[in-house]
Amino acid sequence: MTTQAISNLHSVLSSGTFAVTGECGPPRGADMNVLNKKGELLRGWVDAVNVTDNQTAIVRMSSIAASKHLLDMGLEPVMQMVCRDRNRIAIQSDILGAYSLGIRNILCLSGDHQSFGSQPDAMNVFDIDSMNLIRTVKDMRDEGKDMSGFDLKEAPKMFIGAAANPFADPFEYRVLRLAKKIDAGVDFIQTQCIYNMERFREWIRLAREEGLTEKAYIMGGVTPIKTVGMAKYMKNKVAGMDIPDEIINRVAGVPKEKQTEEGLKICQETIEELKEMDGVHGVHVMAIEWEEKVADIVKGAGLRK
Amino acid sequence: MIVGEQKPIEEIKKMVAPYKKLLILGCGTCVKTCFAGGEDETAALASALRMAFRTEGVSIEIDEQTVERQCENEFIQEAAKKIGENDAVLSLACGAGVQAMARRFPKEPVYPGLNTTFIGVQESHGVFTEECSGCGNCELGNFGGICPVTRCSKKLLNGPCGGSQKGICEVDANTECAWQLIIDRLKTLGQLNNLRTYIPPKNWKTSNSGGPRKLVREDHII
Amino acid sequence: MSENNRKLPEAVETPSRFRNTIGKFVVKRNSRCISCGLCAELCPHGVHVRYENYAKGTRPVSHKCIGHECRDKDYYCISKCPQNALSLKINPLLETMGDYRWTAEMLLGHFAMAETGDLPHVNLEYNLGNSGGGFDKIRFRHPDPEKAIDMADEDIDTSIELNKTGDGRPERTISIPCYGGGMSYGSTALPVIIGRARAAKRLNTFTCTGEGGYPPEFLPYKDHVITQVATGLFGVREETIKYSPIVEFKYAQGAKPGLGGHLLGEKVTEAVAAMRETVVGSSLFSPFPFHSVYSVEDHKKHVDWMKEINNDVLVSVKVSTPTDVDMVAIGAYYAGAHIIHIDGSYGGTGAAPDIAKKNIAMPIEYAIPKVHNFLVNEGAREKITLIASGGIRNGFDVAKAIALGADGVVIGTADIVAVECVRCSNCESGRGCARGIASTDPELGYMTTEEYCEQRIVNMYLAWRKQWCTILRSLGMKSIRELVGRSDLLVHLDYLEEKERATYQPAPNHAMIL
Amino acid sequence: MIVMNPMEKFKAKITLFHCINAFTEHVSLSTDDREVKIVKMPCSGMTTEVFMLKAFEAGADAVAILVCPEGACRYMEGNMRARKRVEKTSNVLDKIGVGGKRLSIHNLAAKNSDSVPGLLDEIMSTIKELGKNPAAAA
Amino acid sequence: MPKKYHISTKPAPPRLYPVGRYATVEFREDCAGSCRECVKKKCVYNIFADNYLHMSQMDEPEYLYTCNSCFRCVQECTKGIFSRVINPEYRTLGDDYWTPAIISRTWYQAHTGSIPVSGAGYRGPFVGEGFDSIWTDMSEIVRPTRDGIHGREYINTMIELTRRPQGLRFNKDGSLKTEVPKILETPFPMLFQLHDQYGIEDECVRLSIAKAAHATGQLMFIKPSEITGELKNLVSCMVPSLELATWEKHKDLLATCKMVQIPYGPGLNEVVIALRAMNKDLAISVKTPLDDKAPLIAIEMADLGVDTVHFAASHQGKEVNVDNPKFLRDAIHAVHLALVDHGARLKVNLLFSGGIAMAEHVVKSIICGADGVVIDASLLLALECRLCGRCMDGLSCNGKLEEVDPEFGMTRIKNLMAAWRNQILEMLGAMGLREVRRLRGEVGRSMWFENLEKENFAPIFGERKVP
Repeated sequence: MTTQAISNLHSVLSSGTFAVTGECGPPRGADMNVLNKKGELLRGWVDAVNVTDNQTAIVRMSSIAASKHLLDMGLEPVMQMVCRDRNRIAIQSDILGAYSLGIRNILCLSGDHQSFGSQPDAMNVFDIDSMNLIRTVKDMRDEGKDMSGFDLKEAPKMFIGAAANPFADPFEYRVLRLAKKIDAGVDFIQTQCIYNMERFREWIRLAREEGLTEKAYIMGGVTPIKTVGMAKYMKNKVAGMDIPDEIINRVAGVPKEKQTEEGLKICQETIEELKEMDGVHGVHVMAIEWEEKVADIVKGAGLRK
Repeated sequence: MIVGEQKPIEEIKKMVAPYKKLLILGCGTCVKTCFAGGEDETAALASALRMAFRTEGVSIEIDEQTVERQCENEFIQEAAKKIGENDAVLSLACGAGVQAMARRFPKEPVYPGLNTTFIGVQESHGVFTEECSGCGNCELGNFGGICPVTRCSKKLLNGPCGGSQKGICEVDANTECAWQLIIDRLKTLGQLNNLRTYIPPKNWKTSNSGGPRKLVREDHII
Repeated sequence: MSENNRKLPEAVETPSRFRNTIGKFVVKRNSRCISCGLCAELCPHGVHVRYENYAKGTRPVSHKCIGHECRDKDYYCISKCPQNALSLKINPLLETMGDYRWTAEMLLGHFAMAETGDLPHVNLEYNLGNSGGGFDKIRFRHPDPEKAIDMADEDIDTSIELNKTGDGRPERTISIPCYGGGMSYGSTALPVIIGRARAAKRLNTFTCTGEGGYPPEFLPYKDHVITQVATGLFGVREETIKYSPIVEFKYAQGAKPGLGGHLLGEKVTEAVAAMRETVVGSSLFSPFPFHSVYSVEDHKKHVDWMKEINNDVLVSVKVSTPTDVDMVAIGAYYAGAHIIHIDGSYGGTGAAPDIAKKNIAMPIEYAIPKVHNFLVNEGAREKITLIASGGIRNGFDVAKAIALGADGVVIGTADIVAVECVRCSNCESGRGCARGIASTDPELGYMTTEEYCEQRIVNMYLAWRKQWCTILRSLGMKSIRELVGRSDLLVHLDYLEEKERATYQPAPNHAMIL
Repeated sequence: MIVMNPMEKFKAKITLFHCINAFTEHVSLSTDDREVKIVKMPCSGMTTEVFMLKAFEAGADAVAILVCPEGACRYMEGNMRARKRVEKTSNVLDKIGVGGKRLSIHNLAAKNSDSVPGLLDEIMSTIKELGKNPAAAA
Repeated sequence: MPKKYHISTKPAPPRLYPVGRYATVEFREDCAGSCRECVKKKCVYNIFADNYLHMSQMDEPEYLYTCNSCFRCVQECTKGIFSRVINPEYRTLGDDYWTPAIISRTWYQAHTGSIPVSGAGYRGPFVGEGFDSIWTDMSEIVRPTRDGIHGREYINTMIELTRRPQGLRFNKDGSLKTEVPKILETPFPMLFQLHDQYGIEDECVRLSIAKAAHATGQLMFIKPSEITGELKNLVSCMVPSLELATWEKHKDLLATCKMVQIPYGPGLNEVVIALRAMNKDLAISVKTPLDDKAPLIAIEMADLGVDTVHFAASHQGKEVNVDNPKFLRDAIHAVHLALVDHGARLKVNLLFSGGIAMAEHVVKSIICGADGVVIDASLLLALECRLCGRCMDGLSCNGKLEEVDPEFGMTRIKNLMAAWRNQILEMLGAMGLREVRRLRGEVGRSMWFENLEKENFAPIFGERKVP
């Protein structure tokens, strides 16, 4: 872990404060106002905002541009970057460009498969995978070299993040993979939405045992449940999502108009538990297209006032 | 083997419509194995095409022949006589076969009757799976003999993405997660440690990113 | 344990040389199989095989399946399969296999015996053909249970003597009452005939060169090889007579008496031509008869000639079965033969006109008692060995032939069936046998190996021997020699009242399309 | 495009592929308005796509396959194979404008040859509906 | 040495796809595809490659039934997908008597002119009815008078059809006093006739047979009404079959013939006398159904002085119009013995027709006492008839006999006759006989089932309970 803080998120995490990040999906169009609106909703409640990179393979404003807009608003972006759409040349050049624009956090992802997105006919790239991407950013930062070994004029100093999904299979491999990502140079980890707390606890325990929680900041991911329908959809249709039946039953157990409230409550309880958990350094609130609730959640969990 | 699938008959009809005499040329190797271009398929397609044109009142003569392999000169040559007698060839071979024909018979229009789908195996009766992408740089040794380049939807070489659940790939409920297979197999083989190794970015130059590939065996050239 | 039995060889499992052995039943595994391995655990007959470290269900070994017989057993795989992935049917192929004399089940039974050296465990009717007469209608009379003896197979003597004349020439005893019929180099593939010789050596019996010369490959087994001197005299040389413990004069072959041998041109390859001192590709017809033999005196001259060349040689005279076969037999005896070998009309052949095979001379079932009784009446029976052949297909036929009056038999077709002849009768056409038995084609003629032929033939005789021992025990006999001429022990179904007939196994009787 | 008048009178040609175990022809199936050509197959599973197509090419107005009852195939799965092929070939016939309905497959109860004339009547009504085989050689 | 008689042969492959005996059954979906071990490529008889050829050329998959039954595909296929089946068409060929095997063997002989030769032993039943209960004898070692296979081309198969004088008397000067009628001979003992049930009424069929008769020197029985078109040029080989009432209408025809056939019936004597008066050298054959009166008729005809009696048995070789019809074997023997007893066997020649389906039937008929036989169905088979009987129902011919080219038909019949004659030579050679005439009535040259059983089995097993 680098000693000198690279970004605001880095300094929050390194200070030992329980960090909070939010998420902001760029618009399916060139309208900046949407971004402004979302930014305003998050401002003050989060330490950094993840800007997704054509998430679920649907064409949106580029994450670099959107990050720049948030930066201009005074928010700190975590620029997500997927391997799906760019080969290694484009990836490196985009990183350099992003850095030059003042972006300091990067989240390295493989990316959702295009078959779910708006353009399933597209050719995917996957030239390098997320592991390679992490190492590439790290090498650019720490060695000042690009992948070809060329000395960069100015090295992009990025705070490097990656995703981890404790709920995907094969489980026994999940910690191993985390270790591999950390080895590759990850500074912080944001996990997939946590609903199955039991499994998460097991995962973090294994990570602790491997000493991984000492090597990188791990932020638990949460997403508030709006309705039973949404929960069921996520359970069945969204890849890598693990929502235990108890959660669904709990939401389904209350009247329809109270379901949202119940969902938020679950979310807050999760955060409270994460706060106390050894080895968890923050929370990543993914209230996708529901940014107005982030404040409530963060407030409710007693993270920010 | 190379797996292929017959093109829809409408598409074939459009391709060959301008000709009065057509030779349908089957290929007796890979595409016969996947029941797309062997003797039987050639005969069936010839019959279907004749009827298709007849229903429209179009007269076309359709001849048929099947050679052992359309990618090998000696066998291609067997078709020379019939090709000479016809205006065009509808080749029921893989793309390589079609091009080999086109190359050997410069003046003869050659059309593909199949879609070449992949390099694979017959997993069980009527089920064919892709097993190799011909990336030119085989890494199977690291992965217990299961190819992530071909069988992982994202060609991930450093472990599964977060989308794998119960051994199924996020892309398609009928696709096994290659990484699940790799991990299971490495576990059986006692080689799980392989997975800790960081696999550097793959060299795609040997794959089709490097332009058309060519393999020259100097030791075979005199 | 008698000296002769101690020489008996071991049975060694020798599976079919073809990938798929034909069975009476077919077991199929469909795609529902999840390779759980239950069937492999259950089946006591090895129909289902699970290979260590192999992840897919394998094709069932159908020929080992005993069929619906195990329906009520707790190992009935069909009903036990959790996936319902197995099905079982009678093999429809059987309908197209075999003929009236060698039914499909008889062929399969012999294949099984040749594979295992034991009697088939599948319920096959391999002792009776569908011919509707002769051996197929003859049964051993129900034995008197009082007479049955308890004796191990090893202690029962199945050997016979070939020199009963007491003329000072060697006594030659063979451990089983059978030796191999002539199959010539030219008609039959080399590995097959050498395999037969090797089997003869291990079984302590003989095989015969047939009329095709004496290939040097026979030399290591020369003490077990009979040299045939036939009308064409193909490949007969002084040294081959000298090698031989027995010389067989072939006057006629049961399948084509009066016609002489046929070897069609396609089969006369360079090697065959060299052996027979003739021209490649030209058809060889042996003359009929010996043009130097027109009387018993001429015949005696022949016999003496052989005896002169080789002082230790025994002489066998092979004749077919005309009306006067009894006269011929006694003539042979007076000319000094040790063995009179009568070859019935339904015997095997590499090539013969259909008209001859079917019509000329009488079936061996008639000829044996005819000759036996005649020799008895002439007082010569004890001095000559009577060998029968031509249509003797299985262990029971052998026993019946002996009970009718023969000392022993000569076997040809069954040996060939042991090495997986299916009697498609295309031996003579084109390149010869498609199964590599009756062919000298450079490719087809080497489809078998000597080792394979040797062991399959050995296995078959070992299985037959078990049958003989069972029969002898039930009759209270310790030696097969006691059975000779005991036709009182036999019944013929057509000569029994209906009620009594019903107590015997009925003769197979189904229409066939040939 | 050859325009067929469905009402036009013609003698229908039907080709009947049948498994030899499923059916034996006792009475002549041909009548005044139909000519039935019978092709004996060793097992219905030997009726490949080519045979069916060739029959149409040779001018059949309808092709029917008579197979043994489910589970009664001597070769275990021949009738199922035949059914699958009929499905596929029927598709092809639709695509080439001949009409997949002209091809049919029937499981005959154990050697119940008596039901065949009835089947043929049904097939005849299909032919009447669809008219002459447009792909028949002129 | 006399000139050798020889029937020239020439391969005449069938016009129609032959009715094969076996087919393989396999489902191609189960195939491993283009397997290196593919048994279809390895087939010794190459039937599968030929099948593909036919697949693109034929409407009907008849070629499926072309297997030679070696079972190698069944046993060697990598996936074991092959099985085998008997061609149902083959199964339904002919009937119990004219078995599929007889029909296909006849086709083979008409195609190649060769005698059927096969490997492995005899495949049939131990014994059968009629001719199948006779084994012929052969000469064995110590019998000096035989020719064997060599020199058998000098065996004479000629038979006479004319009556013989009962003895010869000479004038004092040594010249022959007895009047010897002109001798009519045929080169082999199978005369031709048209089948009275099978076979379409087509000139090409009659012409094929007539041409074959002409080319081989054989005689053919034919109705005058059937001598049409080109057949008119071939009357020298024809024996007109006339009716007693109307024979005189065909006097012109008789002028060119060597033999005439008339039916047995009232008024026969007068017709015979009239015919003799017209032409003393004209051989007369009297045709009558084979029934239980046959021995009496034979004696009557011998005494009447006709040359030949032609008994017509049923298509299956049995007596006709009798309750328990005897088979040819016994019927012929009965007629023969009656004549012998009557001392008249040498006066008259006996021909039998119906049920003569194989060469061995000719030999066995002669052993039983016939001089020769008349064949009909075998001639149709040579022309690719299937004996399906459709022609009797007025349906189209499965063997397309109406399309036979007479030249081709002649070749096929000649081939068949050559093959049959060669088989007769095989048997005569094996018996050590130089002349087929020597075989007539020689039951001592044969072994009959009943006798063999009595002689060899009765002493062992007692009395036979099953007839």
